[in-house]
Amino acid sequence: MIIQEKMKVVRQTEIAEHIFELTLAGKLVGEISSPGQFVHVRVSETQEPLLRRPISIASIDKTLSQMTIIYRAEGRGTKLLSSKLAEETVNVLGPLGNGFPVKETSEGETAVLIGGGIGVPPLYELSKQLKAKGVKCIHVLGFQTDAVCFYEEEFNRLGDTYVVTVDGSRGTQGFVTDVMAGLETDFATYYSCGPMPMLKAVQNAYSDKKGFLSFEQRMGCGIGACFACVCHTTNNTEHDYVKVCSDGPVFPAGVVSI
Amino acid sequence: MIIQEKMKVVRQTEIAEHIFELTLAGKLVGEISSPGQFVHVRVSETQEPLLRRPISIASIDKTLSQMTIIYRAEGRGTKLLSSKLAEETVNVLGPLGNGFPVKETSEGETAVLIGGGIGVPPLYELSKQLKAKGVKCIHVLGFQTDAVCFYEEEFNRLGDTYVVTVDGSRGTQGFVTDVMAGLETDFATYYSCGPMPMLKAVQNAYSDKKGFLSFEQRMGCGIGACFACVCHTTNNTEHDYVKVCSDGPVFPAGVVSI
Amino acid sequence: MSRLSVKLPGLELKNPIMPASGCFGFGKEYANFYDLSKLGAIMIKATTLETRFGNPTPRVAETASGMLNAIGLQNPGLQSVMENELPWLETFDVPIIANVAGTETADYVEVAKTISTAPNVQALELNISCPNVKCGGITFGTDPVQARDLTAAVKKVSNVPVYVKLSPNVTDIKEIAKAVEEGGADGLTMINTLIGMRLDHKTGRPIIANGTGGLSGPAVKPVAIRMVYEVSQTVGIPIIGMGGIADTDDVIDFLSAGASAVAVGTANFVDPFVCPNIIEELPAKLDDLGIGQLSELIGRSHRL
Amino acid sequence: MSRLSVKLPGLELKNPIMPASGCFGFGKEYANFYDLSKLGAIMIKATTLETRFGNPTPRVAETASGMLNAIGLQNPGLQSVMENELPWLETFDVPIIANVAGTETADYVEVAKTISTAPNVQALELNISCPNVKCGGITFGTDPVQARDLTAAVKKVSNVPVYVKLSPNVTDIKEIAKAVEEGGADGLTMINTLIGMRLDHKTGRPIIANGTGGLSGPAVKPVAIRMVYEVSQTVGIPIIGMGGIADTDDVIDFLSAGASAVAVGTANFVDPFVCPNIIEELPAKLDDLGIGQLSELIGRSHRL
Ligand SMILES: Cc1cc2nc3c(=O)[nH]c(=O)nc-3n(C[C@H](O)[C@H](O)[C@H](O)COP(=O)(O)OP(=O)(O)OC[C@H]3O[C@@H](n4cnc5c(N)ncnc54)[C@H](O)[C@@H]3O)c2cc1C
Ligand SMILES: Cc1cc2nc3c(=O)[nH]c(=O)nc-3n(C[C@H](O)[C@H](O)[C@H](O)COP(=O)(O)OP(=O)(O)OC[C@H]3O[C@@H](n4cnc5c(N)ncnc54)[C@H](O)[C@@H]3O)c2cc1C
Ligand SMILES: Cc1cc2nc3c(=O)[nH]c(=O)nc-3n(C[C@H](O)[C@H](O)[C@H](O)COP(=O)(O)O)c2cc1C
Ligand SMILES: Cc1cc2nc3c(=O)[nH]c(=O)nc-3n(C[C@H](O)[C@H](O)[C@H](O)COP(=O)(O)O)c2cc1C
Ligand code: FES
Ligand code: FES
Repeated sequence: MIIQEKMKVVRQTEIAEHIFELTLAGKLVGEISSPGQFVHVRVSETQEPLLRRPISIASIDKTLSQMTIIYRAEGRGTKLLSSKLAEETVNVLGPLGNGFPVKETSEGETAVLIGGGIGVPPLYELSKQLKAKGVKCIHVLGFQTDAVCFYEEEFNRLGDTYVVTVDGSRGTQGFVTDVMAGLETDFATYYSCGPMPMLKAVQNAYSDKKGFLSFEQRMGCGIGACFACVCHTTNNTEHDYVKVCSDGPVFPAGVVSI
Repeated sequence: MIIQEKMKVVRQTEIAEHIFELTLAGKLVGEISSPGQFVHVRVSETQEPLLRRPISIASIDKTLSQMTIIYRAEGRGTKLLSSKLAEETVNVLGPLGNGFPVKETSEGETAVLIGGGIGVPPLYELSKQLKAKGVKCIHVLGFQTDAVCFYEEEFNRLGDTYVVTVDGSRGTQGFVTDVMAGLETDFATYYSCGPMPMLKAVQNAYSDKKGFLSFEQRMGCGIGACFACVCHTTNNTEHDYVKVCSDGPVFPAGVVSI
Repeated sequence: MSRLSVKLPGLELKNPIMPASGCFGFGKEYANFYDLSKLGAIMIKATTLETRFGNPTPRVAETASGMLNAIGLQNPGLQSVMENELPWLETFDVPIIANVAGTETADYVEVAKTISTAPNVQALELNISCPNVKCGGITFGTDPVQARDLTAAVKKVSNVPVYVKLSPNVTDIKEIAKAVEEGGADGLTMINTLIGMRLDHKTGRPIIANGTGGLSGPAVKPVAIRMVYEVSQTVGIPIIGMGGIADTDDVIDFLSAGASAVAVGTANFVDPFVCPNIIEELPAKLDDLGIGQLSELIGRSHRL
Repeated sequence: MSRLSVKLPGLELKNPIMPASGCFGFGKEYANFYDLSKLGAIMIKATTLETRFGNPTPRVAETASGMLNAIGLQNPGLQSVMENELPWLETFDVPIIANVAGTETADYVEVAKTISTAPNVQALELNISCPNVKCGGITFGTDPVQARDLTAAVKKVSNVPVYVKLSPNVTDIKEIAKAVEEGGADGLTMINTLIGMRLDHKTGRPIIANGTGGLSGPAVKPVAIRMVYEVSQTVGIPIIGMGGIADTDDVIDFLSAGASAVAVGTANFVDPFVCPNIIEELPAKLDDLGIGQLSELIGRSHRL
């Protein structure tokens, strides 16, 4: 069930340049059903900034009723969010959307998880759940530059992790596809989240594989009512569409026209 | 000199129902030249609420570089201000306007200070300065009801203090003028701050005395540039006016048309 | 009769609060949050004759205390609304106001004719003010003659009272209001969105793929209040007011300005519970104001 | 030539930033905060033939991310402006744009004729868009023929180039813009305020004594940007853009939309240092954008 809750800030840390890790506590956590779901966050109680910000859930701890989100404080709203201190509350609507299907990879199989920039966070909870189930995870994480890399160690603990930076300041130089080219190919599934060009490149590179992609769109309501976040599907009828917020954000590869 | 400064919150306390006492520290305090000056306070760094709020300076401590303001958290802006905690900062523009002239009462003389509701705060610093100079102060403080009374004890320490409440729940029942009628009449000066009807009644009651009244108007700039806060003067030329923010807020009795 | 109830042409509202068209879909999503029967009415998403995909994305952009949208009237089309959306809404005890859109008079007439026969549609809202479609929409809303004629054409075929939704993007909204009253409108709804634009600071290009979008939210409330105030003193038909409503005080303001009921749009995105919360708070607010029946507030700003 | 400089009819601006008329008085108050010579120009408070007291108070009211004002053109009158205000401003190295207002053509003409002879007045801003005065003002700004004729009449007598300030309260601002261009305007300034109203929640009465007021501040920026975008592609004369500018990004947006320079109004009340702060930040912002000369930004949104 989707709920709206003033969640309590447990802690907030800047884990890389302008990248914040925010842990929130509340009963909303009990409602999260799959990795890759997101929350819609009100960054201020004032009417400016007005709209909620969609942020993926990066990890959950159901026993503590805590979840962590990781975001880049870039625009007005996320900058305000980054000033929240422990004990303050944040108005959160969620969990929203449909996440990555963990069940699509079986115990003993291998999954490749490919993330780009602020698309990396939801893959962390996904990897934890896949690993817990006995799936071998390989992570390919692309960033702009060393200063904005995060969670390399955390992912390392869960499986082989390749970091790629555009400027070569950490890991391999280039794009995620450059590393993907050298990976073993006998994996069962891939999961990916990141900017559109990356998703496109990944989908093309693995056109013969079962894959799941998480999309972004500017949102109004976040729950399927306003038609802000639609994408055309590959179904070539002009009127066929999906909503990223409520049908997605994760779709099987090939569904969304990219 | 008027400065704009992010002042640090030293402490904030609710001293009566919805009445907050906020102590701020900063070098702006060094610029304050008379009791009854005010500051223009930004209640949030967001663009809503947009405008600054004018609030009188209630007391100053130049050695600590601290000042206290007392305000009623009633509308959107003042409610937000009341949520500021120690160590946070508040963007303040000030000191603004011309306050009460302490020099208009000489050592050994008596002054009557009449305040109504949130017009009471600036009289506190005024009384402190008058007393320090050797002036005997009599205070008449009007409030709606007991729950919103504040600073009775503080004023008591500085001189005789009469509290009046509309509903009689504390002190005399009625309006400040009811108490004023019974006061000794051989005082030199009166100083008053409060709602317009009160100022009018006070000015009428003491028409033969030297007095100073502090006015309120809705403000834009607070510094004299926007012409929001004008009042007609008693000079009967249609175009004669004063600006409450920069010519006032304190005027000698009889200047402003009320 | 409850103190919150309002009687308008075709509508017996339990309370004056309804979600605005386009901000509530066809109700399904909000039904997960609360019982839709609590609402005074529901203004459903604009319905056109044919299925519409609408404009390319991005379709929304935030602005100071507001937002721009250029959805472009995406909707499943008349047939699907009649077969799927409206019957589902019948499970709730709530009147539906069907927002009718089109490109030319014939479309409007056809949609109005059919949709006004649905058992739960108790009024139409004629959308002559959508700024986000190339033809139709707002062109009807900025020319008094076209506005009057379209209203008359739709009135002729509609089974239920017709409210006309006015655009604020005009020099004199009173003129358009009088024209649609002349055309036979039973009521007005106002305001639709103001035309606006936001650019990307980096590229300098419009953020909304369509270029311009419609501005809504608290930012536009002063314009909406002014227009409701003016129009309510100019026409004899009732107004459903909207534009920036986010809380109970805003509702009081619109009623005071001269609206008989109100719609809440953008605020649903900020707080999905905004409508039921306002409905719950209203009685205490009336008590504070010393008002018995909500209707006493209507047009209070005009008096004295 | 510095990378921030802008050349416009009658004006050689060191930078594109100037305070907007009515939000900066005649400069005296802000001179306590910084050296006025830093500014690109100053648009002084509207000047009328006679002294004016303006409207009764309250004259301002806050709204979401904006404010309403109904000052009503209070000013000391032409003679006093010529004798006291303008000479004092001569002590600064900054061009003055004189905002000219009136009730009928003859007033405008007389004020324009005289004020345009002041040595530091390098352009006029013809205020045909003030929503806060009963006659004159906005009526000239909503009718293309009147707007054109007034512009022509003022042009005939003015010693300096004439910019016309447009009202956003119109169905088609392009039409008015074309009309004043035809009338001989050398440039446009836009936008003036949107007409709005705020009610007191308790009493239901308008807070502004005048009833309605002019809406300004960040709330209106999307409307202003849209209008600058449209008009700049319709006329051949330059635009000084304004409406909601509060920071350097906002300036970039207005230039991208098609303005050649900008004015900052309401934001001066929020932060008296807003103009010099923006001027200081601009070069770094251009660097971020990889732009050499500020002028390269102008109208960037139209390209591609
Ligand atoms: C399903 C989903 C999951 C996301 N998960 C994450 C995450 O885990 N970490 C993270 O850092 N970011 C994530 N994003 C992107 C994030 O929503 C935007 O970076 C953020 O909204 C920008 O807000 P701002 O206040 O920084 O920028 P502003 O420029 O102030 O934003 C203005 C408006 O535009 C919207 N907007 C701007 N950029 C984007 C964008 N890229 N996507 C959607 N809306 C945008 C904002 O939501 C807001 O409404 C996600 C987006 C989606 C759709
Ligand atoms: C010179 C001066 C000194 C003042 N000193 C004090 C003081 O010491 N303590 C105190 O509690 N109050 C004082 N006030 C009144 C105080 O400014 C208002 O109560 C406050 O601005 C209301 O803001 P809000 O956010 O509560 O209300 P909102 O309704 O959110 O205010 C909306 C807008 O209206 C303005 N406004 C509303 N009421 C008033 C008012 N009565 N006077 C001026 N502007 C108003 C606000 O400043 C704001 O711009 C003073 C006013 C002036 C002019
Ligand atoms: C995302 C969105 C979609 C809208 N779609 C429609 C629509 O289909 N038909 C219509 O008449 N108005 C539509 N509107 C306008 C609203 O119904 C309403 O008139 C406007 O948003 C002002 O109210 P608000 O400020 O409360 O949002 C839409 C508004 C938004 C924000
Ligand atoms: C208090 C106030 C007074 C104004 N007075 C004038 C004026 O005298 N002449 C004029 O042309 N515009 C006047 N304006 C309009 C501004 O110059 C400007 O066009 C408008 O406020 C939009 O810009 P902003 O959002 O930056 O304030 C005034 C605006 C305000 C807020
Ligand atoms: S954001 Fe509203 S439908 Fe997806
Ligand atoms: S508030 Fe601007 S002149 Fe007084």
